[in-house]
Amino acid sequence: MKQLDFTVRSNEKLNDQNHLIKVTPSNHELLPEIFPGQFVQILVDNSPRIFLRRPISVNFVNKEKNEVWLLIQAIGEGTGRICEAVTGDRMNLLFPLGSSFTIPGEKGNYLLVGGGVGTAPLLFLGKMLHDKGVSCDFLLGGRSEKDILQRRDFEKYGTLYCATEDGSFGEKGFVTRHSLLENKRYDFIFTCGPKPMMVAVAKYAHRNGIACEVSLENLMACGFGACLCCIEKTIRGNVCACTEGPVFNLNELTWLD
Amino acid sequence: MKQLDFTVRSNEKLNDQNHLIKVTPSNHELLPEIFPGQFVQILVDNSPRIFLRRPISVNFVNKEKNEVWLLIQAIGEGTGRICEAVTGDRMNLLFPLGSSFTIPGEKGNYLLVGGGVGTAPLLFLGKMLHDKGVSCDFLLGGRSEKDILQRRDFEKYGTLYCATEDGSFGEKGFVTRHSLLENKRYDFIFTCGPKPMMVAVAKYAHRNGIACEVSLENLMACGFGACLCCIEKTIRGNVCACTEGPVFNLNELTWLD
Amino acid sequence: MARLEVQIGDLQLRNPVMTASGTFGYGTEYSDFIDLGRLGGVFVKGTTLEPREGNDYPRMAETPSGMLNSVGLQNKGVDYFVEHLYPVIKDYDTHMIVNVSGSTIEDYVACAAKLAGLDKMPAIELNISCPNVKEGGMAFGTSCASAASVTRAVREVYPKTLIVKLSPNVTDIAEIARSVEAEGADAVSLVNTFLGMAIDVERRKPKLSTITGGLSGPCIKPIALRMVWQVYHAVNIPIIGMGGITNWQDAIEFILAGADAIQIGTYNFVDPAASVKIVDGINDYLDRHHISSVNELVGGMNHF
Amino acid sequence: MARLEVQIGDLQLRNPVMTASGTFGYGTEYSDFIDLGRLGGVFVKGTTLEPREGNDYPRMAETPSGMLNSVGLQNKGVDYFVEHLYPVIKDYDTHMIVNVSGSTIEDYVACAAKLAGLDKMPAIELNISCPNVKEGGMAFGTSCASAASVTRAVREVYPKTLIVKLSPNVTDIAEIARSVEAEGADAVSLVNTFLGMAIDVERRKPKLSTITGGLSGPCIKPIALRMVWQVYHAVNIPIIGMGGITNWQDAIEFILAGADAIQIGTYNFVDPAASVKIVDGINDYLDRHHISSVNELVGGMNHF
Ligand SMILES: Cc1cc2nc3c(=O)[nH]c(=O)nc-3n(C[C@H](O)[C@H](O)[C@H](O)COP(=O)(O)OP(=O)(O)OC[C@H]3O[C@@H](n4cnc5c(N)ncnc54)[C@H](O)[C@@H]3O)c2cc1C
Ligand SMILES: Cc1cc2nc3c(=O)[nH]c(=O)nc-3n(C[C@H](O)[C@H](O)[C@H](O)COP(=O)(O)OP(=O)(O)OC[C@H]3O[C@@H](n4cnc5c(N)ncnc54)[C@H](O)[C@@H]3O)c2cc1C
Ligand SMILES: Cc1cc2nc3c(=O)[nH]c(=O)nc-3n(C[C@H](O)[C@H](O)[C@H](O)COP(=O)(O)O)c2cc1C
Ligand SMILES: Cc1cc2nc3c(=O)[nH]c(=O)nc-3n(C[C@H](O)[C@H](O)[C@H](O)COP(=O)(O)O)c2cc1C
Ligand code: FES
Ligand code: FES
Repeated sequence: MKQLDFTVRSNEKLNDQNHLIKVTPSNHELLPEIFPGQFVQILVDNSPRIFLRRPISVNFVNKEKNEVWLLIQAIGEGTGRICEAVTGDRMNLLFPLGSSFTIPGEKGNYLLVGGGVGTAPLLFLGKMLHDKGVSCDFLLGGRSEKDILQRRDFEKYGTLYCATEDGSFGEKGFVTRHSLLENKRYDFIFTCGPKPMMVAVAKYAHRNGIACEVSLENLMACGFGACLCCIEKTIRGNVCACTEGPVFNLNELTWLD
Repeated sequence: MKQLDFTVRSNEKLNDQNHLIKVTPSNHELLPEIFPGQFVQILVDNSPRIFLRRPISVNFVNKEKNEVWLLIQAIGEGTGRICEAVTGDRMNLLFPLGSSFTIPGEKGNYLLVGGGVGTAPLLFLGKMLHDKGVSCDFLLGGRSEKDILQRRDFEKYGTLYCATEDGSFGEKGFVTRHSLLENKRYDFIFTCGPKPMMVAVAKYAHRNGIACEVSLENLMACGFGACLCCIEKTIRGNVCACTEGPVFNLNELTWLD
Repeated sequence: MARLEVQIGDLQLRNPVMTASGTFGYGTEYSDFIDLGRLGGVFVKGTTLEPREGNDYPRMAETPSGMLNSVGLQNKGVDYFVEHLYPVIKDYDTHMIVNVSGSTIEDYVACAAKLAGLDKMPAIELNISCPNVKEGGMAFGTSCASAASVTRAVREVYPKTLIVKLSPNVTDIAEIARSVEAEGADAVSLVNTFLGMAIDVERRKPKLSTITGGLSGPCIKPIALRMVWQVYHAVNIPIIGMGGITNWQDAIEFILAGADAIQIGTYNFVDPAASVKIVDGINDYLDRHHISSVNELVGGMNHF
Repeated sequence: MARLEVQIGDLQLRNPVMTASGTFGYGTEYSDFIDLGRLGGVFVKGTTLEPREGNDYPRMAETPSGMLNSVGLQNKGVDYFVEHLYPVIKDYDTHMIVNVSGSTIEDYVACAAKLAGLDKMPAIELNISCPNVKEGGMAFGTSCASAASVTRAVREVYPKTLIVKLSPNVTDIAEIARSVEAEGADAVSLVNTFLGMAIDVERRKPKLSTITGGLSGPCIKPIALRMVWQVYHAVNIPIIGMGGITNWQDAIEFILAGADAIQIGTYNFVDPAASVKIVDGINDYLDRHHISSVNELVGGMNHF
């Protein structure tokens, strides 16, 4: 873990609420190894109502450019301020934090299911799987077409399937009702998104005996194991979602009890 | 008194610490009558450490342009943030607040003494005196040449005398030691600046039997008479510096007791 | 907007939004900024039997999300109030309530008795919690026995709505609330300011002339809210909640914790129109949640 | 930097800057961010006789300039500490001090006795002020009698430096401080968190699973500072001050109010390197003011 100032290289507004922000260490030092599923804690300056940092997943790491990508949905004051960043701004980060998705050695069929901005860590994960020589299916959901973000990027690393609530793109309805889940047999599922979606995915995986990892977004104060605020109930008792997670194997969680 | 959003027309950095910010009502309504010596209370957004508004004198009113000028020294976080404003920004003000300098009907010799950013309200006062057909002497002080602000503007309304601590402009030393005070006889003195300077001016005025008004910068929470935090001890007891002042006649104060 | 109406003792309030004593002058100071007629009530500056000059300057210091004050009950005394201020404010289109302060029980009683005679003054708020006076004041609010005795004494001379304002500087505020309820208080209001301090490190001096002063503003909200919730579970009389309220969300939090009405204090300095914005915000919230009367929200947290 | 040294009981601290229990894990969590050897000491997470799972999620809520927590002393128990954690942390180049918590006097005593035997553990901090456990905890810190009895009992089994951590949720903290001093506490530390609450108005539910929780951060600083100042005038043992410290200015404020040393709590989450920055800031301040030892600053406000 490190605390480091980053410089904002670009801030692209992807739709009404979501921004893709690319940052690089201000002192030009090389990024340490970062794994898909890990996150950063961003210091939010200049807000009278925000005291704590905000946890945001690593969306992508561009090694050549020494760049970290952050995909951020401006839903409250903290994310709202972060999304106001302009090129050249400083951003203080703690990183890389937390556990990562397991990249299995074996070949097989991989499905990465994301909802809303929960797709963020899946891009980097897809890239890593692709680099290992396995290509995967992405199943992404959102309210409507404009909420399916980074389509071009995902398509580089696998096959993209989508579901939108209003049917404006891909199948109509929730991802968890997508026909793909009936038609294809997977060996591994990785998922990140709203809790109800992840629970539905987890149930599907469980029912079908598929290995499944989920990425949680528990409320966090520190992000590095010091406060014990972010706990998740597991079969081993309460553990910190920021250090033992955010990525958990479904088997460890008590969701389906 | 009003609460109104203003739009920043311009923000000019006059030296390392001081900014001249020109604002106009965002809804284009005409400014009410504002008198020299009155002030505004500026809402400071986006600072986690600032809760209360910041009181700033009206530096000038440009009626044709429906513009208020604010001359602000960035000494702490609040003024620092205000000085970051860029053209087009909104600024919420309570205004006009407080008492004003008395513009006497009579002719006579007027001296306006200001130190540092305390010169702010004197420009507007000089203009008003000039409009009444009396021209006045300005005696402005600062650490060095670059701290004597708005010289061109002052010169429009009277004769400018200066003192700098390092002697880089005008006489060397404090304004209160300026030769002008020995050489010319005044009927009215108006002053604003650091307390020690104002006390020295007050003593001079008292010693020489000259009518004198001073403008105070007491700590304020509300600025409009509701909190009773800004009190000044007067011969009538504790009074609010924000409603009965900031401009007081020296005779009312207990400074020289 | 009938559904915003609330009842505190004999007072029928237009809505639950009032303004806190010492932060709203005599209402007059705000009449350029808002229509006072939109408020449930206005609590005027702490009034004492004799005139008081208050404490020396400096009297305030800004703190993270709040401020310290040590005004110290500067006011011209109850007689001046009756003769000069009452005639001006009595016709305002809202309830004007005097905050009564003192150093001895006799002071409180004498002051309350003088106010009892004023036709258009339907209530007083007994300030047994001011941290900014050397004697009395807060001391009355920090033990059950003294809180009870001052309430009992005032109750005897004051037949109209009697609101007792509690100090948060105590181990168990619920116990104090119960003791004033037992003596016939019609309602309690809470909280007054927390005793706090700030030091200018470069000059190595306290920032307030009195060393310590009263802390108010958003910083105290979580503690104030907890106290309202505790008192709600301890008494049956109405509760007026306050402490750091800046917007309608804060106001709803207090109501859900158990407050029948609320007061806006320090935030009036930042936004003199905050109180009326909060009235509108509560109204919209009720609409959105299909709640027919604000009274239904009082203490109305969902089970979990 | 000899002039930064301070003495707390038998402890000789390199400097007055320590980190607060429950906010700094076992030090290990911060070793990537700072050199622990630069700190005066580290207070590790509250440790109880038996392992505890702590409270349910959610355990935290952000508030204006602060946060609420209801962790509830989650820890693996003192035996686990002795066997698995102590061996790891005992060689850190700073004082590692265990914060001892419990629900009964017997718990405290048994826990303290087990820690007394550890060579490299020169001190314990007795947490009689945790608001986040159902029984005991804070209750011990809110009356003189119970504060005294738990201190007395632990004093009998614990010969090394005994620091008692006080609750701010009391009417008169100076009185509690005096009562633990009388029972042989070597130092007091204050303050623990304030009992507070926050409500999610849209869901109409408390934000914490436990309804109320402990408030910490800059919001509490003015009250904590006042309490340190009051305790400074009440006892002769050293004081460790805390509550909302974020920078060297805050630290100097506490020292001027009477603290011999300070702890940084919640702000470590925001800036894990805050503590070492504060060490440097205090050093610079002493230089600038030509003060030869930090001890000269303790309670050193100028007269006015
Ligand atoms: C490990 C992790 C990875 C995340 N990755 C992303 C990401 O890549 N992109 C993205 O847009 N969002 C991500 N989030 C969620 C993001 O942290 C929250 O949306 C953000 O903290 C909300 O802050 P706010 O001030 O904008 O909103 P607030 O007004 O504070 O709250 C809005 C909502 O966000 C929740 N929230 C507030 N603080 C936190 C917190 N510290 N942790 C979690 N939720 C919180 C609140 O409960 C509330 O429901 C992630 C969260 C976690 C824990
Ligand atoms: C009636 C009046 C008119 C003023 N006119 C001007 C002006 O035209 N231009 C200008 O640059 N400054 C003016 N000031 C001073 C200005 O208000 C302060 O410099 C400003 O409030 C400091 O805020 P800060 O956050 O930048 O600094 P802080 O970090 O808050 O404080 C820096 C210094 O400013 C003092 N200060 C802080 N708050 C206030 C306050 N509310 N009132 C007065 N002093 C305070 C502090 O005691 C400290 O010494 C005026 C003050 C008053 C009362
Ligand atoms: C400047 C100031 C003066 C106050 N004067 C009084 C007073 O005279 N009587 C009183 O009962 N409370 C007084 N209070 C306390 C407020 O009425 C209120 O209880 C407290 O500020 C908490 O609410 P807030 O956080 O919304 O300000 C005063 C508060 C401030 C800030
Ligand atoms: C998440 C969290 C956990 C805490 N756990 C403990 C604890 O186990 N024992 C204890 O004595 N204090 C505990 N505290 C209180 C702190 O040690 C400290 O007293 C308090 O937070 C005030 O300081 P601060 O404002 O600098 O955080 C905890 C505080 C927080 C925020
Ligand atoms: S967020 Fe602090 S331990 Fe996980
Ligand atoms: S600043 Fe509030 S009364 Fe003057």
